[in-house]
Amino acid sequence: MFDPLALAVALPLLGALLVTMLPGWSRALGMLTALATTVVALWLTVTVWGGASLHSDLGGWGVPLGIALRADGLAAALVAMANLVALAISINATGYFGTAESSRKFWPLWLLLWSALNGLFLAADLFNLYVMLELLGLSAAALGALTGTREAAEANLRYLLVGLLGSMTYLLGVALLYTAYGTLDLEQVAASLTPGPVALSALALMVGGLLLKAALFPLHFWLPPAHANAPAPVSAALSALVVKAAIYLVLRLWLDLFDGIVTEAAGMLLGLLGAGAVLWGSWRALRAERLKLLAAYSTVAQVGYLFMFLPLLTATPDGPERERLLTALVLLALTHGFAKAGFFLAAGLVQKSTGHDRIRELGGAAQSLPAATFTLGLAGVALIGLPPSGTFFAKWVLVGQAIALGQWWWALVVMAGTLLAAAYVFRVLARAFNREPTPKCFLTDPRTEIPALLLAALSALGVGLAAQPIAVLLGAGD
Amino acid sequence: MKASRLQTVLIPLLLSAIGAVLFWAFWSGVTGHEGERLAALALARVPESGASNPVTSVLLNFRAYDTLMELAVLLAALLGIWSLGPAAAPYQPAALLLNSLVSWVVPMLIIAGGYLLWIGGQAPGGAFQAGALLGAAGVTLALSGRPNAGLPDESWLRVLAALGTLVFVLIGLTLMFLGLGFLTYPPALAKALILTIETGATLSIGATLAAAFLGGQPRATRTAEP
Amino acid sequence: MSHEILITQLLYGGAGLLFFLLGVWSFISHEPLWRKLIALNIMGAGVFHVLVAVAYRGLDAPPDPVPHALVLTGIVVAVSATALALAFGRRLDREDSERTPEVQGVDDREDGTHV
Amino acid sequence: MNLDPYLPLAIVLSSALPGALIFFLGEDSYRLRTALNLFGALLKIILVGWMIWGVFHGHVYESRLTLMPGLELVLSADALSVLFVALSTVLWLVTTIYAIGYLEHSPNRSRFFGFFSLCVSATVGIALSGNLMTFVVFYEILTLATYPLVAHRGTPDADHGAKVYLAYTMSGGVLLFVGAVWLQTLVGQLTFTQGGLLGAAPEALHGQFILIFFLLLAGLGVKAALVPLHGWLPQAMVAPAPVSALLHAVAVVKAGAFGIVRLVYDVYGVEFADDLGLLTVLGVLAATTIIYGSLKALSQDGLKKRLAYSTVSQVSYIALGASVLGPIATIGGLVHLVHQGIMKITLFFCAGNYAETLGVHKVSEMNGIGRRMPWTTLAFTVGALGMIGIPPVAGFITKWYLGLGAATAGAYWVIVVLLVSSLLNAAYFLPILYRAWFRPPPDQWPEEAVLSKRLETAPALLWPPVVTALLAVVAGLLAAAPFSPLEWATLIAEREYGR
Amino acid sequence: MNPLLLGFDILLSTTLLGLALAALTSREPRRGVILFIAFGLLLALVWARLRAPDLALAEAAIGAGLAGALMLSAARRAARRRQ
Repeated sequence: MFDPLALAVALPLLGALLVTMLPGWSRALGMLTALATTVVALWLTVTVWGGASLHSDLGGWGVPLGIALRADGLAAALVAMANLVALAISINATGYFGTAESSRKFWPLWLLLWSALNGLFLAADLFNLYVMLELLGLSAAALGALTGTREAAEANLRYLLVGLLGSMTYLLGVALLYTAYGTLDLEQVAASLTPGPVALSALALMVGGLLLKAALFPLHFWLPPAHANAPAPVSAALSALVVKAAIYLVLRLWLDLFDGIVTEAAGMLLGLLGAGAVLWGSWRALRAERLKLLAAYSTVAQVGYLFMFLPLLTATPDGPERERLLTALVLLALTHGFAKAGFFLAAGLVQKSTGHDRIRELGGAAQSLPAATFTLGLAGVALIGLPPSGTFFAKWVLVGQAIALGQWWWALVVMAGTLLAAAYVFRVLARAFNREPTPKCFLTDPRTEIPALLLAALSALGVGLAAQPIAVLLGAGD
Repeated sequence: MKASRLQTVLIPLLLSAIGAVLFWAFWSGVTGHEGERLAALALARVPESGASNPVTSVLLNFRAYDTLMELAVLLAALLGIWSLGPAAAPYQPAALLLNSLVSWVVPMLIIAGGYLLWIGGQAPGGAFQAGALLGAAGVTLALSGRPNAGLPDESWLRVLAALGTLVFVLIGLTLMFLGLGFLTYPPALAKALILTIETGATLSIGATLAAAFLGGQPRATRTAEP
Repeated sequence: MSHEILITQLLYGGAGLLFFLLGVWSFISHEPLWRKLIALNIMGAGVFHVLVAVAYRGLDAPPDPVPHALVLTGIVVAVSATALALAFGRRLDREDSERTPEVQGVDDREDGTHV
Repeated sequence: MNLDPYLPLAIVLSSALPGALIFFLGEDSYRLRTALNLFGALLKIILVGWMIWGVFHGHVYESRLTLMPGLELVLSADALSVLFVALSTVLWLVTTIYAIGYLEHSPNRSRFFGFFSLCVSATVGIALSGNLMTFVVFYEILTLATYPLVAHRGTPDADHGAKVYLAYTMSGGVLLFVGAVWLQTLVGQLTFTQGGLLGAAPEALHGQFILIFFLLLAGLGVKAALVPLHGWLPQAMVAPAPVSALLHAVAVVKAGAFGIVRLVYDVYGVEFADDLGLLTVLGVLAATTIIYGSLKALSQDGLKKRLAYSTVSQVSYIALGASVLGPIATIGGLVHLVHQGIMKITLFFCAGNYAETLGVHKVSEMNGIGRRMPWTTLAFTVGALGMIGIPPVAGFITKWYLGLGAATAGAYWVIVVLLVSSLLNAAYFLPILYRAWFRPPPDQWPEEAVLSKRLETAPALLWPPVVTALLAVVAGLLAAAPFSPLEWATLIAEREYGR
Repeated sequence: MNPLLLGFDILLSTTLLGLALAALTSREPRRGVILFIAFGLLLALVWARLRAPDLALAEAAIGAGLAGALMLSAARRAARRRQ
């Protein structure tokens, strides 16, 4: 009767339509949609956690003629994270977009983006994924430009174009697969895929196109300006969710579709690019002069860690080690999602109250906004990878498996990345400790601060310690 | 300079190599595939779909979900365009001769659009083509100097742009609540539902394309539109 | 599969691949927005062309409707993206003309004067 | 219902949760903040008392959280952890009272006390860690919780000191992390085991074990301020006095030293470590640190700096004890964990009192200070004499056992180190005592404040050093009594050597 | 295989390719866009030949027509700015 898979996509879409038609009610309708969607998403996750991986044939035709939606553990984990983060961003946005005008622009696009995210995580059809990618890309670029500055428009135009290049490339891969295998369903293609020129080309095209969207070094050039110039709630969504969606898709293709096609050399290539991303992104974050630019480069770096798992996953045979590695990967992705969203929301608060986000001049701001500073600190813990954040345990597994496989160089990258991350996070936090007048109270604007704080707290204290249930969830889909 | 010269040589070389691999892959994909792909399956089930044009069957029934999301993409583009600023100033009113031409062309386009929508169930045509013609009618009006391309003012335009998708998603959800599944049409109603959805979609597509052509948020109308 | 179909598929599919590659080349090598957009659209046309070629099953047999539906969807998505990108371009042009007085008059607001 | 599995967790949370609440308090809620602080500290003492009683009666306390196969967070109580937990719990109560007196009128109090509580929670977590991963987790949390305390003043100096502190500890943390992970890939699990968990490892791995030992030692040595990793400690002196007290006596430095003890006894096993030749290296490092720290202390005029270098030197007695094979030296090292804590905290409290009451920061300003502040100076004298090793103060016990252990093991060079260091201790402490008691006081103190009408300084500042000085004497006098630090150290040593 | 048809196919493809190249290499905006529209229209023709009349209609109306009209107005701005 109720199909949580379809609802997770259809509800935000419905909300977007209503908000488009009734712009005067956008805030109320938007929040209502946000709440309902999150409830559905969590319900979906809990169902999968209970051991049932979900499947739904839209239109009732069944694959390969119709389109299916599917939720295994991996999808459910990301759906849960994405929807919680999106809910927090929504609450924050009710405060951030104060005026009616920008609020009207924000809500319909934001709900469309949300719909695309859920659709992407749950999709089981290769072409449907293309449509979702485009919906995601278009709405994200439009949202990113809402600041109205020239920099934002320029950066997001570039983001849009790069995204289009990526999705076109992806689509050619899909066309090749359809040519050779006559179906668009992910599982069906996976079942019949054999090594050969088609598989190879499709792998290169699809993963290559997605890497552009995932901003893997050196294809990250578009990300920092786009994420740094967007309004803070949008930056949070872009860094925490939109990039994650592309990475999720790479992972999905890597593990499910091209399992057996991918070689260790291919994994090594992506791992090395990931390592490059960690070092370069962290270095640029350290040199960044603005808080949001720092956060954006930090995203480049964190994306790198996720890709460093690929060579290890490819080299590890099925078994408990591989499952552990996968759990760690998801743990890292979730932690980063929460942390980066919290970080950007807090950065937005700082920017709003001081009128700028230049790190050098943050001294007073950090002191007068204790909640925002605290949020930056907690999220920073997760970004550095200090315990008990999920990042710490994920890195533990990553380094452990790297050493066990004799690929010790990844450990060196993790070490360097951790130290650089500590340097760039504490460069900001150090500004908090000066002799400014003491704040009288912890919260100054609860509606915008509490969501950010909760996200950051979840990243630093929650996700890591919940590794066990997450592992159960991931195992549930198999 | 040196780098760019290197690029002008390297990029085509690289792309040629990629092209060779792609062609090889395409070759082996085409020759290696013995079956029918989805053609036979899809064609066999067209009669159950509520439309006799196979493409319409796929678009609005088998893969209706894709089409729904595609309408969402169109809407996202329009909203994005609106968020980037106001529409361009209207074109100068056209000369008298041209104007009378416009008053012929526009109704023709609208009628043709209606025909394509109607015929789409059986023959080539359908919501997108029909919507495109409506959009073209709007573009013609815009080019002849109508400030809002014959579109209603913003609040109604919003309704119009979202309407098709709204009808689509509401039908999908209703069917789900009825226990049939999201976008699962009962065979008896399929034809009517598809036509309803297509009608809404045509209007929305036409309005959206015309509004997109204006390139920004509609300005307050100065004169009443015909 | 008949010879004729195979050759047609390969011919047109190959042409599609070429469009795609030319589009990529042009996208990478040229800076102006309109050139990038033409490049993207030709890339897209290339992919669609491949799909249409694959759907072809001879002059006597009905073609595969599924790729056709995909292409139709793709066309609409492509035009949406193009329209959005052009709106971005217009926005940037407007900022430029507001900033540098000597190019004032190329503001899109005066588009109509030429018609 | 059996509450035993929750006790270690409860001990950690008894300060962490009040600490987390304190962050959200307004600056002006003085009473509530003080109440939370004291409530946490007293609750922790009660819980620890309960645990000591239980451990003595053979109860096993273990809180366990499985994250993934092979990744488990374990808090458990063995004799060694109880020793450290008891020390930090008692000293935390005293320090909290002192800090309330010291800081309640300066800005950002909620932030300070929040991190203060987290700091001791992390320390207790380190003490109770049942495996190396848990240890690393709390070790890193400790880094994180102490950074804001060092930076608290917000002056450029504090900023710089905190940065140096962070650079050292983060680098050390990363090495520790990699060492621990590497070790886990070799042996599978990292549970602290009496007698060591590597004993049965194949010969082929010995090379890697040696490398890992140095990685881990580097990570631990940073906090334990082993030369040449001690550079942060004198810089961190910019922190407020209660923080210095905490860093030097209870938390950071002690955590490093405790980690070295864990590493030698419960990870490698003291005999296995000796087989690999690691004890000698550790001993040489410790001895170098002892002499170097004392020499540097000689030339410092700043009182806190002198105390800081004294810490560098004194903490390495613990490592020195661990590096000499044989139970008696072990006892000496372990008991110094407690003794150094009590004595050094006394000294820092006194230094804080001088600064806060009279504005005296330098040794050269301390002429006649004993007449102005007799109780504080008496406490200081007890601490200083203890450091030198004069009976009946606790420091004597340490040096006695260390010397005896070295003689038993035939490591006579250790005795030479002890003698030289004691002479140096005397050389940098006795002049202070002489000035304080026998030189005439100046006409005017640098910055005198009237903090109390009847007492020489505010009561919350005066009682803590007096109490800890008393403890130092009692620990020395009643060393043979049951439950004394010495008895407990003996118990641990017996278990480690399997007797 | 009908050689006449094959010849026709080759001719169509070559023309398409030529148009695509011309559109992509054109430096002058308006010329480039008009070439692109021509490309789109011819593409529609080819798709009609490949028995895809729906797509031919859509490509002519949307791909060539509307996208062309959109780009034409952008090209006009670009052209004017270059003067």
